[in-house]
Amino acid sequence: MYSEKVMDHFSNPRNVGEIADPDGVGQVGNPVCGDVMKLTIKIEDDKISDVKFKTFGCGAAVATSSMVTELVIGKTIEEALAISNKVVAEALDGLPPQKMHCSNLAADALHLAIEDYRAKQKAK
Amino acid sequence: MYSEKVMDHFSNPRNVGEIADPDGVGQVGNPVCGDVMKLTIKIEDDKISDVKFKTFGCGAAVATSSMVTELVIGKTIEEALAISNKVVAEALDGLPPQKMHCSNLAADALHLAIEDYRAKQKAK
Amino acid sequence: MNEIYFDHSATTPVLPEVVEAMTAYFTDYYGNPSSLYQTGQRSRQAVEAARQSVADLLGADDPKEIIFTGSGTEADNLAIKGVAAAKAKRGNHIVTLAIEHPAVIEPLRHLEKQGFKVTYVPVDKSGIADPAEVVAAITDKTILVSVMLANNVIGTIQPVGEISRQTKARGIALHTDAVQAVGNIAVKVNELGADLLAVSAHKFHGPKGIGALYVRKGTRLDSIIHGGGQERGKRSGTENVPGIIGFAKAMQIAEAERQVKAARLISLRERLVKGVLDNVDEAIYLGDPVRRLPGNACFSFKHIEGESLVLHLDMMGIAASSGSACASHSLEPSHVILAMGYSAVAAHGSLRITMGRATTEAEVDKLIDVLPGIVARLREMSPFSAEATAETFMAEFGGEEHAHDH
Amino acid sequence: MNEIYFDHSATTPVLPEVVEAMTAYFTDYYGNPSSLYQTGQRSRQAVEAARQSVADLLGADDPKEIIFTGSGTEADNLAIKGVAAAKAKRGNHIVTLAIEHPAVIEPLRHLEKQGFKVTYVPVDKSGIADPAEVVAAITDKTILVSVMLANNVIGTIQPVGEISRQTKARGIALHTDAVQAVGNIAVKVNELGADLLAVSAHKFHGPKGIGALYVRKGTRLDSIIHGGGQERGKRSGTENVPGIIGFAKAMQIAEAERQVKAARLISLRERLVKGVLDNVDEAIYLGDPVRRLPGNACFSFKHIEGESLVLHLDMMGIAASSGSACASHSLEPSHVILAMGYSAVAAHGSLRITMGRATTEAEVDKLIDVLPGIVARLREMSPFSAEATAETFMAEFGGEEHAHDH
Ligand SMILES: Cc1ncc(COP(=O)(O)O)c(C=O)c1O
Ligand SMILES: Cc1ncc(COP(=O)(O)O)c(C=O)c1O
Repeated sequence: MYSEKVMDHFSNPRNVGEIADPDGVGQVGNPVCGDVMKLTIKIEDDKISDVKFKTFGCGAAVATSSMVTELVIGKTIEEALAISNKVVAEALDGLPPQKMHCSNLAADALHLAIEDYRAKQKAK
Repeated sequence: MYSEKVMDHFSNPRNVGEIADPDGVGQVGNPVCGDVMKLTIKIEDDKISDVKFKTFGCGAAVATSSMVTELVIGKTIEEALAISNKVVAEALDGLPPQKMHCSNLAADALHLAIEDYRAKQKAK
Repeated sequence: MNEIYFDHSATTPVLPEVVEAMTAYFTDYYGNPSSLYQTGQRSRQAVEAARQSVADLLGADDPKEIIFTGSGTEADNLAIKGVAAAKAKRGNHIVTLAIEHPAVIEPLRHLEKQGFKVTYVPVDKSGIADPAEVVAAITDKTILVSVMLANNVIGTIQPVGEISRQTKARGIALHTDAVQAVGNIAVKVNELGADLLAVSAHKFHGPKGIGALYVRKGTRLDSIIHGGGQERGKRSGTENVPGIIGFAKAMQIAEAERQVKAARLISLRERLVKGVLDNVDEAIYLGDPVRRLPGNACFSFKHIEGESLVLHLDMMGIAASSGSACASHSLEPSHVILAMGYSAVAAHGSLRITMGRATTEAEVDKLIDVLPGIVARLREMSPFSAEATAETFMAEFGGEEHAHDH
Repeated sequence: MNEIYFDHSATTPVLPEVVEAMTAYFTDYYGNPSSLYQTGQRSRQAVEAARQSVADLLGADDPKEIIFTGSGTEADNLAIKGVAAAKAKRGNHIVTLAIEHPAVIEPLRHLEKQGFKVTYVPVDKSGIADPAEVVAAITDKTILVSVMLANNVIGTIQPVGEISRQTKARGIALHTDAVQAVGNIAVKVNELGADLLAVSAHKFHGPKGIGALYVRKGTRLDSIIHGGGQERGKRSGTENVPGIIGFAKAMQIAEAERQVKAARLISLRERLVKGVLDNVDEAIYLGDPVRRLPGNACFSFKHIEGESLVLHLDMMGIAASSGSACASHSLEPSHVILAMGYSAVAAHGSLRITMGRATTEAEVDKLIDVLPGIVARLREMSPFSAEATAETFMAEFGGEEHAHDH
């Protein structure tokens, strides 16, 4: 069902965890649907210097979370915002059709984390 | 589908043919249904001295025709009238259910032949 | 067992290669294709590869257009009831042929009870429908035209491609029952212009109990068996993995052999037809001499009944069938032969010979050899003759009709 | 392939003896059972002997009460739609359980769209229905009560016999989906008092693509697949002869082995349950501890999701399944576990282990050994924890819901 890349990211997920004092937090999904992702990011000089994820969900949810962290580290905020769920799915050599909608939310979590960072910046 | 007795009577039918100058003729069935039987009988001293059949029809139709001729030869008219289609089917160790109705008319042909004989007697 | 098998339209033996292809899927690769783990995914891949293969062989654009079912009958039911349910709001009229298989006729009769109207277009004496008549039967309310590709009794091939040009132009779905056609003649969904097409594996040396329905993308179709949502929601139930593998394998072989086999069968058929007509009086060769399945030769013999013929052949080791009443579940004479304009008696006197990949010249000659004697014997036993025909009998004894309530 | 197979409720490997019994019917005894000649009659006899055997094993009074179908799903569809169509004039209400298989639920949903009313009786926390509640749901309009015998997710056995006493008294047909039960517990139609009972061969080491419906004499039932009139007019289509042979053979073996196997599986199950509960924190053993299938152990693990669990087990060569959304065609959390009163998150965290005739103690111990590590690893990755539970998450992020339109 899953591509080799998905299974690689599922079995060896990159950047699992939670940054202790994050600059931004993004959380998406719904436990009822079975997929919840939480991304914490660290920003330095407008660049994403660190990112970690925690995910409750299926193989696709774990793999997309892992993939988005890998894609985004070292990117500028602008570059990171260009990463869509579709980009993540493609980077994983595709996802099964029934997984495209619910389990492919990692980019949304990333964008929410960046929004959260910006909101915090403004509030400062 | 057919019992051994049916197949025996089908493959070696007894008394096939038509009596040249019969005392009675009985014909039943309907070509549309696929079964037509014609029985010719000879009566001597109130007994059936000879009987022959011609049949257009399936295995059951042929076998019941043959069986009825065998059952009836030498019987008195009263005895012959006691032979029903059911008796014929039983003598053949039974018929498939879908064959009971249309293809099991030989006793009816016999009874018609006897009726025909009696009518002719009266007319004399 | 019969030594000579002349009933390939009824069913065919599964080829050893097909059994072999299936076997591992019974015992080793037994996983449920819906299961996530490797044993399940192994089955999923095999099923999807088979689907792709069947799609390719039918010239379909997309393997998603193939739905596996539990029989050819189920495929026909799904096509007819599935379109009727999906389009009931648009219309309630269906056009079909008078000579369709019960797998098409009976679902239509069922729909008629629910208020649908069905036009049964007649065929000519050779058993072929006029495309213009089919098209003329279409009304504003027509939602489906169902025209079989090859007939199971007389083997005639219908002008499906000509009809589909018209249905396509009017946006009406066209279903074709190709159960007798696949493996015997070219069947390509795009050339035929079919929107739905039914197939059954056991007719081309695949296993019984597995069929398929081709459904062109965009054709609206409701499911008729509901449950776990397998086959893209169109046919629920755990996939018959070995059956699907066997279906694809048998179809690959059938298609690879088809043209050579067809040429051989046509020449055998011509030999048989000549042999029978030369040696048996008052025999009619039913159906179209050219536009018919290569292996089908169907006859009617005057004054005799088909089941008796079949039983006598059986006693000589020859398996064949009859369009006769008694040879099937129904006791009615073949509606196909009646629809061609023959009498009930002629229909009762029919014999269907269907040859296949293993049929030999010697077998054909054996049939030519024994048939005249059997026919003669049965005619001797028949109450009908040149003088006392079934027709005069009907005139005399017409009242003797009995109800057909079985 | 997986070395350890813990998904016997999904499907089972076909036994070599069963394959062997089927093989000759593919290649040698290939005749169509409706054909008159010997090759056909040989098939007919085999089919009728198999029917007799299945009838005997189910304790049916008459082999005519067995109808072979193309799957368990088709058997359920036939029971439900067949009774609904036959009795539509008498009433339009059907009673069932909230935890039925989609093969029952989906035909009922289909009937609801056509105006039927369906009552889905709930179950208690252990997954068992109260017979009194089922009976209380019956109205004047009720034409059918459909109560599964054994549940496919949690393995609970329902009090069908108690319910049937009431349905019988009221003259209402009782259907039971016994697909998970046959081969695992005693299934006798008269003891159960069932009027209809669905079975599927691939759940007890028979082939996929063949099911059966028991229909008690006198139960009115319309056909759902129309055609040539096979199976006494209840299920048209050329009979799947090898499938029917395999069905009967597998059922004979399953029944012969049943009691010894059940005792062994119960002890393996108890070992597994103890092992898991002793070694994994916050694990729930779902369903009734006693009134359940011998080989079924179903758990829910807090804060983790079932598909991930299944994939991790698969990587260690273990095949198992989850009631989780993602493990099936539907993305919804298991309606069975929800119906027992658990949260969606608990339902997502479920793992179903179903053992079978070849399951060994070593395999059970292997699972007990690897499971705690996998659970720990997934929990580490989970955004939920003792402090931040799914519930607090829901409260905070409740607006994040997205439509389930797939
Ligand atoms: C309880 C239950 N009913 C019905 C079915 C349907 O059986 P099948 O997949 O053979 O159609 C299954 C299994 O899938 C089942 O577990
Ligand atoms: C033309 C035609 N359609 C449909 C069918 C039904 O196929 P099956 O018996 O596989 O259900 C048959 C054969 O029985 C057939 O000849």
